[in-house]
Parts: sequence; C-alpha cells; structure tokens
Amino acid sequence: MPTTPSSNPSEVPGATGVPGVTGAEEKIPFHKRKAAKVDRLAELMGDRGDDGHGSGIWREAFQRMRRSPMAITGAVIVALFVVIALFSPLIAPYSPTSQAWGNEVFPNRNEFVGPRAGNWLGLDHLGRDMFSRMVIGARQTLLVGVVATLVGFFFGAILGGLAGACSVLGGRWGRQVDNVVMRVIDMMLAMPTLLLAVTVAALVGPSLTTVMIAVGIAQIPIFARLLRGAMISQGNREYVLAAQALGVRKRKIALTHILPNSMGPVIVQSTLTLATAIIDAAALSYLGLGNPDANFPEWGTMLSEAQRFLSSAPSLAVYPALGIIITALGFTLLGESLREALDPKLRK
Amino acid sequence: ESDRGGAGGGDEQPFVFASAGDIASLDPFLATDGETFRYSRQVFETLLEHESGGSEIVGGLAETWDQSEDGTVWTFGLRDGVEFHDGDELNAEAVCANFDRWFNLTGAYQSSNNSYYWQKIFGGFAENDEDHAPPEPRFVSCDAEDELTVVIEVSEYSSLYPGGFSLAAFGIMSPSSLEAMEGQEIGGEEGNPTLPEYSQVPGTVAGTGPFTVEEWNQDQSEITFNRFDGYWGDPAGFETMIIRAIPDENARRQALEANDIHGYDLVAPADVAPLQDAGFEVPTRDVFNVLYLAYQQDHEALADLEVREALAHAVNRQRIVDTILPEGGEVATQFHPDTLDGWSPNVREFEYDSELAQEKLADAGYEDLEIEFCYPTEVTRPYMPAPKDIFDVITEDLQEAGVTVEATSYEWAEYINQTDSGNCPLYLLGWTGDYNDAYNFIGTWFAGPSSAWGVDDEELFDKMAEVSGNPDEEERVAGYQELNEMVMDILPGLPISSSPPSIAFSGDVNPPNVSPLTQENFAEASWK
Amino acid sequence: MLRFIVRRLLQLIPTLGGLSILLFVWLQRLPGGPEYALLPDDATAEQRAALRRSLGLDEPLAVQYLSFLGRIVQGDLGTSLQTSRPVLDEFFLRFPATFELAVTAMLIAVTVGLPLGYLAARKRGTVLDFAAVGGSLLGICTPVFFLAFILKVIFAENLGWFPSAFRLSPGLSRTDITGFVVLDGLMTREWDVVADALAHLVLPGLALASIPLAVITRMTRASVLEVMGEDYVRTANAKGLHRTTVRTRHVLRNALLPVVTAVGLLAGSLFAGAVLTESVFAFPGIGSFVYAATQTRDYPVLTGFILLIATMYVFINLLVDISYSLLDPRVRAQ
Amino acid sequence: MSLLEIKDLKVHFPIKRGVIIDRTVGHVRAVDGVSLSIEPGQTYGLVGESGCGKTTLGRAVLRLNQITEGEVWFDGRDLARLDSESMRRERAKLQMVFQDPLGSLNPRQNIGSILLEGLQTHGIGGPSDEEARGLSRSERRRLTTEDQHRRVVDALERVGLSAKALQRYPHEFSGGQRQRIGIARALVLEPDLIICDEPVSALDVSIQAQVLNLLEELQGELGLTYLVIAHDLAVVRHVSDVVGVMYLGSMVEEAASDELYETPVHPYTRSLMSAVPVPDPTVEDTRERILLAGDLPSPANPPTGCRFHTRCPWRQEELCDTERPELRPLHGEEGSGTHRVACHYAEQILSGEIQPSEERAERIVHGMS
Amino acid sequence: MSSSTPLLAVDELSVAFHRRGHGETRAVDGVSFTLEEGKVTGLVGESGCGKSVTSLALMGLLPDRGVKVGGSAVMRLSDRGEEVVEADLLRISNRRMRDLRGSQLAMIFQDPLSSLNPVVPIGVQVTEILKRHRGMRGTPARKEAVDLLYRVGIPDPDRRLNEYPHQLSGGMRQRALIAMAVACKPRLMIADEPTTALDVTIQAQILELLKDLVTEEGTALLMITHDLGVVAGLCDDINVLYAGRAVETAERGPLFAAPTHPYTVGLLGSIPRLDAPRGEPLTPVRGSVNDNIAWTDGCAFAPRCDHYTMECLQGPPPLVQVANGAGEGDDAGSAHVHRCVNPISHAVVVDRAVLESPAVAGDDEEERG
Ligand SMILES: Nc1ncnc2c1ncn2[C@@H]1O[C@H](COP(=O)(O)OP(=O)(O)OP(=O)(O)O)[C@@H](O)[C@H]1O
Ligand SMILES: Nc1ncnc2c1ncn2[C@@H]1O[C@H](COP(=O)(O)OP(=O)(O)OP(=O)(O)O)[C@@H](O)[C@H]1O
Ligand SMILES: [Mg+2]
Ligand SMILES: [Mg+2]
Repeated sequence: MPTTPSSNPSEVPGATGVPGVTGAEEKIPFHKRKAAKVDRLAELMGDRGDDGHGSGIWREAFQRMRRSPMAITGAVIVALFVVIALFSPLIAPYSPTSQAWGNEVFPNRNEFVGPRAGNWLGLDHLGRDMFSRMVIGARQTLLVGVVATLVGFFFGAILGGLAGACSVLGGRWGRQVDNVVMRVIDMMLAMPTLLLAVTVAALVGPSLTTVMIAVGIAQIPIFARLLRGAMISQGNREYVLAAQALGVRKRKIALTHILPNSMGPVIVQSTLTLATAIIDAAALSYLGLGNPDANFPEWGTMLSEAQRFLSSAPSLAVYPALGIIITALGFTLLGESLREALDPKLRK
Repeated sequence: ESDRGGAGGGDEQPFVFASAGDIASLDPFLATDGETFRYSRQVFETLLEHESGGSEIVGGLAETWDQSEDGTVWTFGLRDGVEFHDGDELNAEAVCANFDRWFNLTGAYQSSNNSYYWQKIFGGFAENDEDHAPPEPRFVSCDAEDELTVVIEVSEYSSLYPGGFSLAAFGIMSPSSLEAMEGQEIGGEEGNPTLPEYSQVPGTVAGTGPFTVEEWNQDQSEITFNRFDGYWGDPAGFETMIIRAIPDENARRQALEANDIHGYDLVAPADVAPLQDAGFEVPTRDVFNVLYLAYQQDHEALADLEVREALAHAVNRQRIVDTILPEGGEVATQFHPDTLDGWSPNVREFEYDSELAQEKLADAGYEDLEIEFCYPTEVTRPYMPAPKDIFDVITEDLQEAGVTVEATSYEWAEYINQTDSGNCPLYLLGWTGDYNDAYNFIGTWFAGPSSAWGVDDEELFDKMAEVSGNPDEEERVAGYQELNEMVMDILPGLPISSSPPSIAFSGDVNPPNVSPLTQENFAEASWK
Repeated sequence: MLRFIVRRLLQLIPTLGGLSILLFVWLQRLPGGPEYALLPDDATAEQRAALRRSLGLDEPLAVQYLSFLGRIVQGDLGTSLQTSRPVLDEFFLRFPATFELAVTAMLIAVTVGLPLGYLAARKRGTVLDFAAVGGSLLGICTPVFFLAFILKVIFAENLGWFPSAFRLSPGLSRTDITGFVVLDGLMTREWDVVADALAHLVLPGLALASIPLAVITRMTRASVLEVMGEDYVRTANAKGLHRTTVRTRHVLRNALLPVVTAVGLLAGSLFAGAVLTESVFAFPGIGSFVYAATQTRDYPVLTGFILLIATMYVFINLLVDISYSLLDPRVRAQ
Repeated sequence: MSLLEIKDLKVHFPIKRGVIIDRTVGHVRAVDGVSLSIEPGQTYGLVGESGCGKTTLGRAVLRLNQITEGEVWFDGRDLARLDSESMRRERAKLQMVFQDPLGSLNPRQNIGSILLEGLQTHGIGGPSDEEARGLSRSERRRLTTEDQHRRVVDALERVGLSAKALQRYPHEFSGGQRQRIGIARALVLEPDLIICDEPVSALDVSIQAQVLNLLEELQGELGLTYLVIAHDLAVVRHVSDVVGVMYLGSMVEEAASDELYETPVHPYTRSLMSAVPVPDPTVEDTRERILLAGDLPSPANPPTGCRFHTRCPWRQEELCDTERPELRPLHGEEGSGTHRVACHYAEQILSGEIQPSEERAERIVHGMS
Repeated sequence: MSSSTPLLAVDELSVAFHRRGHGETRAVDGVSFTLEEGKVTGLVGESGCGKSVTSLALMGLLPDRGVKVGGSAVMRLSDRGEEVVEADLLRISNRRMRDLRGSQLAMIFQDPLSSLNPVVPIGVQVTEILKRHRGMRGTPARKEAVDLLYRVGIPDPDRRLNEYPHQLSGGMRQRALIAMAVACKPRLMIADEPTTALDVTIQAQILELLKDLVTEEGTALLMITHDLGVVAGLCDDINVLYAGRAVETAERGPLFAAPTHPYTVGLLGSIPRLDAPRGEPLTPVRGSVNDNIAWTDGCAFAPRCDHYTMECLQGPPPLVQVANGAGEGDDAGSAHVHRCVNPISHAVVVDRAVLESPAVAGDDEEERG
C-alpha cells in the first residue's frame, strides 16, 4: 500500500496485462486476480498499524514517556501532590492552625507528642496537628511553585522572546535590541540567584508573595536565555525561510512559527523550575523571608521553624523536608523525562 | 578531649565562648552593641558596676560615690592600687582624662552611632558639630580633687545617674593609651567612616580588667584574651579565653554539643532542658526584662479602652510562659520586672478569659474586629526567644476571641522602623534593662507622646517627669509604683512576660555568676 | 585570543555599570535603613535621623550614586556601615574562607562526579547507573541547608568525626600569609593547621558540593553517552585502538567539554550558595557576611560584595570560555 | 521578454570582527557578478560545487538575502530596489522549493495550515470584487475560506496527495511526500516562477526520480517557469532547457542543455561533466576523466583573474591569473549565440589547440606509491 | 583449495535489533557474498536497506546490547606458509577483533567530518593507528603519517598534521580518513558511502584513489553506496539489497546490461543520465521503503512492484540462479542470482512500454489517503 503514487502519467490501472505471469494464474480473470492481490497486500500491511493522525511532537513525546519508569514515577508523585494540594481542605482532619493540643506540647521542656491515633503524624511545637499542616502545606507549596514559575516564565519569555525575535528577524536594528536585552539578562545572571532572591525578599518584606516573586525573578534570566537560544536556533531553520519566501509578515513568523517551535525547552524548564522554586522557597524561608502567616502553613516555613527541634523532635523537620524533597523529585523526574522525550537526538 | 586545640597559647587550653556576632570596635565608647560590651567588660572597668549576679549598683573602680543634694555633682572615691594593663596607675586624673576626651571629641565621633551612650547619658559635646546634630551637653566637668577623688558635674539631675556611670561604654582606659589615641580620627569621607586604628588593632587600648586583649582576628570574628596578672581583684580563672561569633542559634548549640566551644549565650528556651540533661551547665539569669504586646492607639479600635481590655483578657499568657519561655519565666503584670524597685503589687490584672474578651468586644461594638499584628523575623531577643511561636499562640488566642488577625512580619531593622513609626497596630516588643532604674523601663516608653504607642496622656507624662527628676530615691521608687499602676489602668499594651535568658557552658566549666543584665564577668569562671 | 579576552573584559564594563545602578537604586529602596539596625532599640527618632544624615543617606540618590562611582573609579567601594572597615578589606578578609570552601566543594564535586557520571554512562542501565542518577536527582532536590543540617547532626554532633563550626579550631596559632589557611599551613609546614583546616572544610564542603556534584554527575553521564554514540568514536574503534585509548582520547576528551562549561557556571553559583552553608556551619566567609549585611542594611557591603561576586562570576565564565577554546579547536578558530 | 533577468548580481556577506564594535574586515563574495535571464515557461538549471553561491543566488532573487549590488528584473520591476513591503507582496509570484523537505516544513503546522498560509497572507482566493459586491462580510469570508480550501486541495491533488493529508503533520510523511508538500506550498499561490533549491538532493534515487517527474509534469500542465539549483549535473541537465554552471560566485558557462552536454567548453564544465558517474559500466570504462586538483578556494579570498585558474588543467601562463574573463558568447561555430563561456581561451580549447596539462591530475591518479 | 578460498566469505549474515517496546527489527536478513583480493564488491540499495548495518556487523562495531547477529563471515587471515588461518569475524573475541581492525580490516565512513574527532589534531589521529598496529612512535610515526597523507593526495601534509578536522575541506577529510584506513595496508577495506557527502569533482578524485588502492595494493574493497553510477565505474561484483536482503547479485556487466529484479530495474530507471537524450521521463519505483511488507509474508518489494503476482505474496521468495539466456552465456561460476519469482526477462527490459504497466497503486492510494 504505497503512500506515494507514482507521478508517471501512463501508470493507469489496467492499461495492459501483466507480462510473465505463470500459467496457473492465467485462468483467473484479471480483475479478480487484481482484487485478490490488493486484498492480500492490504491484509499483509494491515498489522503495521497506522502511524496515528493529527499527532504532533508532543503526542509522540507522550508516547515515549508512557514507557519510561522515570516519567511514570515523576507523574505519579506530581499527580498525588497536586491532588492532595487541590483537595487539601477535604483531606485534612483538623484545622492546620488550631492549637487544640497546645497544652500537651512543651517545646521549652523538650516535650513533644509523636504520632498517635488522633494525630497521625503527631503534633507540632505549638500543639497543631502535623498531618493537617502537611496536607494544607502542600497547597501552599504548590502555589509557591506554580506562581514563581509563572513569574519567571512570563517575564523571561517576554524578554527572551523579544530578544530572540529581534535577533532573528529584526535585521541590524534588531540585533541591537537583542544586544541590549542580553546585557540586561547577563546582568541578572551575574547576580547570584539566592542573593537576588534575598534582596527582592528584603525589598518587598517577607511574605508568601515575596517568596514567589523573588524565586520567580531569579528564574527570569534562565527562561529568557533559553527561549532566546531556542528562537535563534529555530530562526535559522529552513521553514522560517520558507515562510518568509511565502511573504508572511515578520511579526507573524515570529509569533506563529518560531515561537511555538521554541517553547519545548522552555516548557521543560518550567517543570524543572517548579522543583527549583519549591526548594528555593524553602531556602528563603530558612533565611527568614518566608510566609509569615501561620494560617497558611508552607513546607519551607515549617522546615525552617522545625530545625530548632531537630535533635529533640526530628520528625517535625523531617516531614516537611521529605515533602519538599519528594515533590521536587517528582517535578524533576517529570521534567527530565519530558526533556528526554522531546530531545530530537533521541527521536528518530 | 580536653586538649583539643590546646596546641597553641599556654599550657592550658583556651576557654572558647560563642557570641552571636563579632565586636564592632576595641573601644566600647564607640559601640552600641552587646557583643562589644561583653568583650569590653572583661578588659575595662567602669566607675560603678553591678553586683556579681545581681542588678544592684556597687563600686567598680570607684569604691565610694556620692551625689550632691540636687543630684548634679557626683563625687567618686577611687580604689587604690589599681593598675592598667600597660602599667599605668589608676588615679583621678586618669579617670578625668577619659571623661575629658569623650567630652571633647569632634567630627565623626559625634555621629550618633559612634557616641550613642555618651549622648544618651551626658548629652552633647564641648563643641557640637552641627553635621551630626548631637543634643545639648549635660556633662559639665570632671575634676581630680585629689589623687583618688573624682568629681563629675552634670547640668541637671536625671534618673540616668548613677546607673549611667556603670555603662560598659564608659570603660576607663589608661592615660598612655589615651595619649596614643590622640589625633586618631574617624577617617574616610563623609558617609563612609572608617574607625581609627586603635579601635581595630589590639595594643593601644589598655584597661584595668581581669583580661587583656591579645588578638582580634577579624576574618574569623574571634577575639583572644589573656589573663591580666596584675589585676587588683581575684585573678581570672582562665589563662586564655576566646570569644568567637556564631550568628546562628542552632549552630551555637551544635558547636557546644560537638565540643567545639565551651559556652555560648542566647540559648533557645527549647535547648535549655536538653542541654541540662546532657550534662551541660545552663545557669539561668534573673529576670530583668519585659515582653509586651503593644496596642498602637492611633488604631481606631485600640483607642477604645474596652477593646484593649478585651484583648488583654483574650491572651493566654500563662501558656506562653509554660510552653515557650524558658523555665523560671513568669507572666508580667506590668511593664516592669519584679526584680526592680518600683514594681507594684497593686496593679490592675487581667485574667485569661476568652468569653469575657468576646463580651467586651461585643460591648465595644467590635465583634468582628480585624487587626494587623506584626512580629519580627530572624531575631531572638532575651525577652523574646521565639517571636514567631509567641506570635502564633497569641494569634490563635485572638482568633478564639473572634478577632481576625492579619499577620505581618518584618526583619528586625525594618520592624523597629515600622513599629516606631506607628504602622503596626499590634506588635511584640520588649526591653532588657541596662541598669537598675525603673526609668530605664517605663521611662523609655511613656515619658512623652510617641508614635510607637500613640498614647497621649499628659497626666502620665507629667507624672513621669516629676518622679524621674526626683533625686530622692525612696520617693522616686514610690512614684514609680504609682506610675506602674497608672500605666496598667491606661493599658497602652499588654505586658506578657518576664523571662530569664539562659547562658550555657560546657560541663567542664565552673560558670561565672550569671547577671540579670547579661553582664557576666568571665573572670569568675574556671575549668573544673 | 587576546582580542577575545580584551573584548570580553570590555564588555564587563557596561554589565557592571548597569548592575551597580540597579543595585544602588534597589538596595537604597530596601525598607528599614541602617539607622534602625545600627542604633539600639531605645534610640529616638532624632538620633536616627541624625545618623542618616551623618552617613550621607539623606542626599538625593543620584548624588549618592555619583559619589559612589567617583570612589569606585579609585578602587574604593566604601566602608561597611556595620564594621566601619573598607568594603574591599572586608571582602578580602572573608574571601579566602569562601574560596577555600568553594574549591573544596568543587573538588569533591569534580573528583566524585566525573568518575561517577562516567561509570554510570559506561554501565548504563545497571544498578550503579540507577544509583548515580537517582542519587544526583536526590542531591538536586534536597534543600542545601537541610542537608547541611543533617550532615552536621550526624557527623559533628553525634559521631564527632568533624568539627561543626568555624574554619579553624579556636586557639590554634597559625601564621597568616595569604589568608588561605590551607595554603599558609602548607607553606609554613604547620601540619596541624592544615589538618585542622581540612577537617573544618569537610562537612560544609560536602553540603555545598551536593548540587554541583549532582549536576556534574548527570552532565558527565549524558555527555559520555552522547559522545559514545558519535561517529568518531566508531572510527576510533574501527581503527582497532585499545579500549583505553578510545575512552580517554576520544570519548572523555570530547565528553568533558560541556562539563567544563557546567563547572564554570557552577563555580559562579557556589559563591552565592555559600550563604546557606556558611550560616549553618558558622563558617566565616563572604556568604554569611553578606547575609548579615542584608539584615543590617549595610548598603556599601551589599553593593560592593554583589558587584565583586558578579565580577568574579563573569571572570570565571571568561576563564571557562578561554579553557573551552583551548580544549575545543573549533571554538578557537572563531 | 524574459520573465526574470538578473544583471550583474552581487551578494557579499560581511566578515565582522572587532574588539568592542564589530568592524567589517572582509567579505565572503558568495555571488560575485552573475547575470542571467529566464524566459517564461523555461527551466533554467544552475549547477556548481558546494559553496559556489547557488543557494545565495536563489535566495537573493527572493530578497531573502541582502543584495549587495545588481539588478533583479522580474515582471518589469527591479526587485533589488523594492521596499520590503512591496517585495513581500511580490513574493506571491515568486516561490521557492527547499532542499530539506522536513526542515522547510514547520513541524507544528498541519499540512492544511502550511498550504493556506500563503493564500491568507496574500489574500488570494475568494470572490472577485465584482462578485463580492452586495455580499455581507461574513458571507464574503465564507466564500473566501471555501475558495482557499478548494485551491489547497487542488494543489495537493496536483502533487499527488489526497485531501486527507490536510490534517496531518509533516513528520507523518515520507521524504518524497514532504517534498511534494513543499512543491504544493509553492504551487498554491500560482506563482510565475518557482526557484527550486536542490529539490531532490536529500532524497533517495527512486524518490528523486518521482519528484523530478512531478516537476516536469507540472510545468507541462501549468506552464511554470523554474530556476532549478542543484549540484548534480545529471539532474540539472535532465530537467533544464538552459543550464548555467557556476564556479566560486560567478557563472562560467551557460548554454542550452543539450548543447552544453555535447560541447562543453569551459574547463570546469568539462571536468564536472567527466566526473559525473554514469550507471553504465561500458561508458564508465571508456570515459576520459578530467580530475581536478584540490578543492574550491575560499569565496572570502577568491583567486585573482579567472577564479578557476588554480585548478584548471588548461591553464595558460597569460591572462588566466591576471584578468577575470567575462561571460561572453562563444565565437565561431554554429553557436546560436546562446552558448556563453567565461574563459579567455574557450575557442582554443574547443578546437583542441590547447591541451590539458596532464601533470596536475597526474599527481592524484598516480599518487600512490 | 586454499588459493581459491575467498578472502572473506559472508554467509547468511543477519542482524536483528531489539528495542524495548518495539519488538525485533531485522535490519539484515540472510545476506551472503564474498570478497576477493584486488576486487571490489558493491552493496547497493536505498536508504535503510541495511548496507551500513552489514558493514558494521563485519567490523564488529554494532552496539553491545540489543543486537543479535547470525550467520558467519569467515576471513582468511594469513596465507603465509601452507597453513591457512581463518576466523569467523562474527565469533572471535573482542580483543582479537580489535587487533584485526585497523590492521587487517579497515573502514571508511560516510560523513568525514563527524567521523573525525574534532578536538584531536589529524596527525594524532593518523599516528595513533600506526602506534597501535605497527608499534611506531615519535618521529618515525610522524614521518610515516606525512607519507600517508601525501599518498592520499593531501597537499602540504606536514602542516596538515597539526590541523584539526574542521580546518580541512570535505575532500581532504575523506582523504585523511582513507589515509587512516590504509595505514596498515589492510587486506580488506569497507567503504560506507565514502563519497555521498562530497561534490562530484571531489567524488571523482576519491573514487580514483580507491581504485588505485585496490589495483596497487591488492586490497579487497567492499563498496557501499546507493549510487549505481559509482558502482558501475568501480565494482566487479554487485549486490543489490532491499529491506535487509540481497535481491540481486551479479557481476557489473550483466547487472547493468540485463537486470532481472524489478527493483534493480527501477533503480536504474530512476537515475537521470547525463548521456541520455533529454526530455525522456524517468521511470522510478513507486512509493518508498516504508511500504515494505515483511519478508516472511512474501516479497518485501511487492507493494512497490509493478510486476507482482499472487505468488509473490506466498512466503519469502528464494534466491535463485538467473535463467540463462539473459545476455552473455557465461559459466556457472559467475553467479547472477536474484530473489524474485516473477523476474523481468531481458527482452522485457528493453521494451519500456511493458514496464510501465498496470499497477494497483491508484486503488491503494485511495484507501490510504
Ligand atoms: N549568511 C551567510 N553569511 C556568511 N557567509 C555565507 C552566508 N550564507 C552563505 N555564505 C557563504 O557563501 C558561500 C556560498 O554559499 P551558498 O550556500 O550559496 O553555496 P551553495 O552553492 O548553495 O552550496 P551548497 O551546494 O553547499 O548548498 C559559501 O562559502 C558560504 O559559506
Ligand atoms: N542501532 C539500531 N537500532 C535499531 N535499528 C537500527 C539500528 N541501526 C540501524 N537500524 C535499522 O536497520 C535498518 C538498516 O539500517 P542501515 O543503517 O544499515 O541502512 P543503510 O542501508 O546504511 O541506509 P543509509 O543509506 O541511509 O545509510 C534501518 O531500518 C535502521 O532503522
Ligand atoms: Mg545550497
Ligand atoms: Mg548507511
């Protein structure tokens, strides 16, 4: 079953008989023989299966990821985390801020309450239910990760997209714009991420928003460079030239051709940034720039608060730490396997 | 393991103490921070001091002191036979040389962070430099009446005296070192002061204290002391002592546990019991501080006394004391620790009663009170060991009483700014006394209108001025008691607790007497 | 090559200039000034205002910046408000500690990461590979300060194998020549100092190494895997070369190129990463000092240190680029 | 009148270098004074070694490369002088087929959208102004959409693909099919001229033949004009009416396809022709081979005089390395005047007056000891 | 008999790749051929038919895992003295293979740039093989390397030794690769599309070089290419591969003069020939290699064949001797074999009209879309 017809105009079915056919077949009428042949061929080629329709690179990547244990582990972790985060108020048995058991815990005397029937993960240093705090904390943590990533993604994409588009299509003037934007990005890159975050946090004052903005800003140059790099490499591809040859406007080429094709690495990076954001947020909390509001427990804050009790009640620190590590691991695994799945080198 | 690190120095291993930060200068006069004063107390002595382990003022370099009737002339009888580290002898002229130097400082020395305590106690200078805007001078003169008698005159009486004479900033230095410092200015251009060399490199400054400064290693934030054998009192228990900075509270504890250090200050309450259990010496200081919850009365609801009372009833202060503060702390009934004269047993008290609080709020028409509540991050203060925990507990209590709390946190520097400017309706703050005088507490807060409190009570302010200006000690104390009662009626805030800050030592060490003013004399400590 | 270096150095000027303006404006806008950090709690509003004035902070920002620029041209980064010592002095006082720490971390990361990544690639799909990949992912995902804490609790507090704080045991006498403890110790043959300093470097070094180690392991692995599939490796095999020749000359040499870049980038980030590690281990380096400076609003220190760190970062990258071009003739040609 | 007339076209790429600000330190003379003209309905084939500037020339016509100098007359207008917006519109009439069939298709666009893009950009299709009168806007839009869709399907069918391909993505097709899509993309705009840059060199032989047949077929049906660029002389000769041979940025010989094959004059053309393998052992065994020494010199630093003199077996002591030969009609002979050569000694070579020096090629052939 | 044993006898070579989730791919499936000293054997076929895999299998360069190699490839390693040492290249130890590679067996790859290590100077890459197999080092090795480079026609070899691959032109890179291959005078050389990436003029140089090598050194050359033109000029015996199996094997004369397998015929019909009259359409094979069916189901070529019958789908067709009469009445030794149940007789080939015969293609196309 050829997918390509021959362009030979004389190749009209049934024009002449088939030469050299053996005697046995001569008895069967020609058209029947032909039909049988077609059927048989179709049958033989049938099991090869169709390549799938309307699928793109993403779909293919998805297919590949479905077979990767790394991707599956990552996806399961992330899915679990997201489900917990979304439904946390339903899952948490108690209010995360209720100090209902406040008189049972004495941090000043080193007396803590471990896991027990009513409190599966025990109580924290102020007599709050650790399990509920972990569950509700997942939501805050997810929020931090997502918003920080969006901040970095959004501004990074604008900067990088601008630079990339200008560099590829803007001619001489565009290269100047690209140059200027890149200088700014270089400047941001040269500034140590954590210090950048710390100063941002100090500027805005400690809060959840601060952490999200600080972590997000620190990611801007990474996204920007990535997108710019991808756009420039895509911009040198022949399909861009083809679009230009069609007479498509430059702005449209940048937006509908180059940009969508450059988003792959950026999307991969977003997944990885989610992990980074969660870890960086924890670091900021450790430095005292985390969420001040006890009403919204967040793992990073919980971890940094619990460090004080690490030797007497290690579990207070270990639960949120594990939460952070596992979640970050989930996103990293997912991102890495996505990267692998999208890698043109690994694609046939 | 007792010879770890013993390779250097003498034959005895050095005693290593961890502070929270490096010192700022070798000359305490230029400093404002506790770490510098901790260092300077080992090296320099002041005219007056506090009793070992207490807050009573006792003689230091002066054995006797007297004030004139109007309290403006102070006469000190110096201790005989006191020798400076550089061999100079202590006499009245030496003391006056110090005071004269201070009074005649010029230029950047007059900047408020280079002569903060001078300006606070003695006002401005002989010639005030407008650039730095120091206040009017209060110091008049220092005269050596005879070899061992010093007469210091001030322009007006203040309850700052005689306590002010005990401030570590006024450690007396030897005449030779003063000479050597002469002409050493605070350098750098405007806005970029660099401290003079004598305050950075050991060798110039010489005091009379039990230790001499051997070395200040700035890259390690480490200062090394040697025993001063010519000390007039009991010689120091350690031959060598090192104070090194570990800013992080957990790191300090872990370093002690790992035996990298032999003592540290600012022990977290949570660590006290475990450390004691593990065989460390964790003596508890006497209480000399107050932690309070301030009600900023520019806030509409807080201007209502009933609301303030309601909030006072809403907070379960006992729980804070029981679960968060170190053992030995207690609920404060007034803005004044009970270890200090002027404490009144008769102040109005507020029981924890959430329902009553709710009722009162309802009466005042604030059932749905929403209020911002600030706390500082990244600090522990002796009176406030875990700000966030305390904040969380209070928040929970307030919410129990139906108040909706909006949490805000600031870093310490910003926190002071915000609370000072009255931007926080509710906030946590406190004070540790510098010396034994009630004015050092309530006077700091309620001597006049301030945006920190938003209190505007002329009667209170007048009374404060009157009492504090009274040179008669007994009358003054009675006055302070009344004032305390008055304050608790006005209820500008809720005193929460007075809690004893702890200091920890290795089990091998006989700790010094611990001081409520956190002014330990490490000469008293020794190896077991 | 020289042209390239000069060009890069000249490009540094606008970058640093821009960065300094950015920092200047930004930092001065931080809420809460030094007047709150430097004076005691009971200072009055007048006193604070006076301090601001005497520090020159009441001048318009532009004026402040210009005088800052003027000084910077003369190599003066101002003085720390906290310690009143010149910022440059402060930097070089603390830089050796951080540098030693960073070098230790990098050494750990490289000496462990390279072989591990290489082995993982060679034994692709085996338990070793799985462990290396898993371990490095875990390394990336564990918050550094938490790891540092765990290391300290286990190896310093409980086992007592390594010291938990400082750069050198207190009281240990040493000769200070360069500020680099280990180097000085080696130069003066003070072996006890060297041993002591090294012991102090182990735990913070490990903690700081965790991320570079993980990154290098993964990069090496990926890079080796990629190179092993390259045509020229096939050619080398077709020439019948010994396996070791193929692996060293043809595989490793090419595989290490991208790793070199990564090492450079990581080295830059180590100085910033030191903030966390240093504060956990009370290690007296630039990280902890900068952190303290943010708390006290020590503008000159913040501006100066960040500029210096950024310069260093750019320099390290320049070095990487140069070494890259030495290693890769294709780049050299350009 | 020619459909496309290129006069003395030059495309130089600046080589930039500098410490702070980039200075231009030289130029890559990718195309260095080429003139040619293409008649309507003709196929013009351009051959030459890799790097000789064929692609650059093709792109310059479409102004996808900056033109340094020269004129490109198309349809009575000098494209080199058009402002960018008019040039953009002009592109509807000038289309291009690229070498890499996959690379020149946006992987994220389905075939339908790839083919529609050009129509939408140039607003082709839909009711004419007259027809559109009185129609509502949405109606007009509907008609336009329908018409464009029809045109797309039409183009697809012309290249032998069915309308089912519309929803599919480039990577789902085989190489030959992708190249057909590339051709359809050019075709749908109904251009006057299609520039094919190495349209078959990335394809397998059998597919290559399919595509070549298709191109010819389309020309027969639609009367297209082609500029076919390729490095394979056999391919070019197979499809072209006129063949131009390029060497290092300039045209060395131009003649009607058959004439060029029968009487190649320029030494480069001769050696090129002798190097093309013929799938016939008898021919191969008897053929005389002119082997060239060395490689193409760098276009940034081309040899003086005749660009080919460094490799030319017929090189003479005079002129060759000093004077650049012009592309000129061949003197004498039956030359219809269409045979043009850029060689000082073309006639002498043709007549056998000048013989190739053996030694140059010798060293390679008998180089093995 | 020893003298008549071929240098390398490949018998029923098969290579299957296993990939997780993909099952088994038989890239090479029972290919047999022999190589003789001083002779050139060609492997021809479209992309993906298993040419490279065959060569890699012989060189033992297939990946360690996920590959199953069957059959045998017996090579005569030495015939010094009476004793003949033979070894099956597919079975000998890795160590032994490494010793053979480079010294007895050498290979030239398709892409000269990617086949050279970009960061190692050419000199080192040449001398390392001398060091490995001939124990040369230092100055003698360098001198030998210079000599080698000179022999393959690299001008100024002394300077080139210190240069890196990217500084060389494509032709020179390929020469350098050839220099490495011939460094130890191997008895067997495999060239995997050595000229595909090169220009025709350069290709001619390289082919000439290879030809000389074979005639002068008596090396056996396995020439892999998809270009029948190249094969026509160079090879003595030719194997046409399709989908992993040889479909036709013959000496070059008969193969080009009287091809019998429809695939071979199709390939020949696909090539535009420089010497063919212009305007004649090509007659390519339909479809592409993607359209194969499994050999187990019948002839893999059937879906593209204009010639197939039901018989073709009745299981794998065997390799059979071509019935005589197809040209020269040659002896039984020179085998012309094909794998076709319904071959094209020579008479038919001549008659093109018959070849362009009925097909089911049209119908199929509609079904598939
Ligand atoms: N954008 C560019 N900048 C600088 N030089 C260029 C650019 N594009 C092409 N060149 C140079 O111009 C010369 C001609 O290139 P061009 O691509 O036109 O050659 P070509 O004949 O199409 O070769 P090929 O057969 O390899 O496609 C080459 O030396 C090339 O390096
Ligand atoms: N490592 C591998 N894993 C799986 N399949 C492979 C591998 N290498 C080759 N193949 C498959 O084996 C078949 C034959 O490949 P091979 O490289 O031998 O083709 P070729 O004839 O050399 O083609 P080309 O002309 O493109 O070089 C192809 O279908 C290819 O997909
Ligand atoms: Mg080209
Ligand atoms: Mg191949």
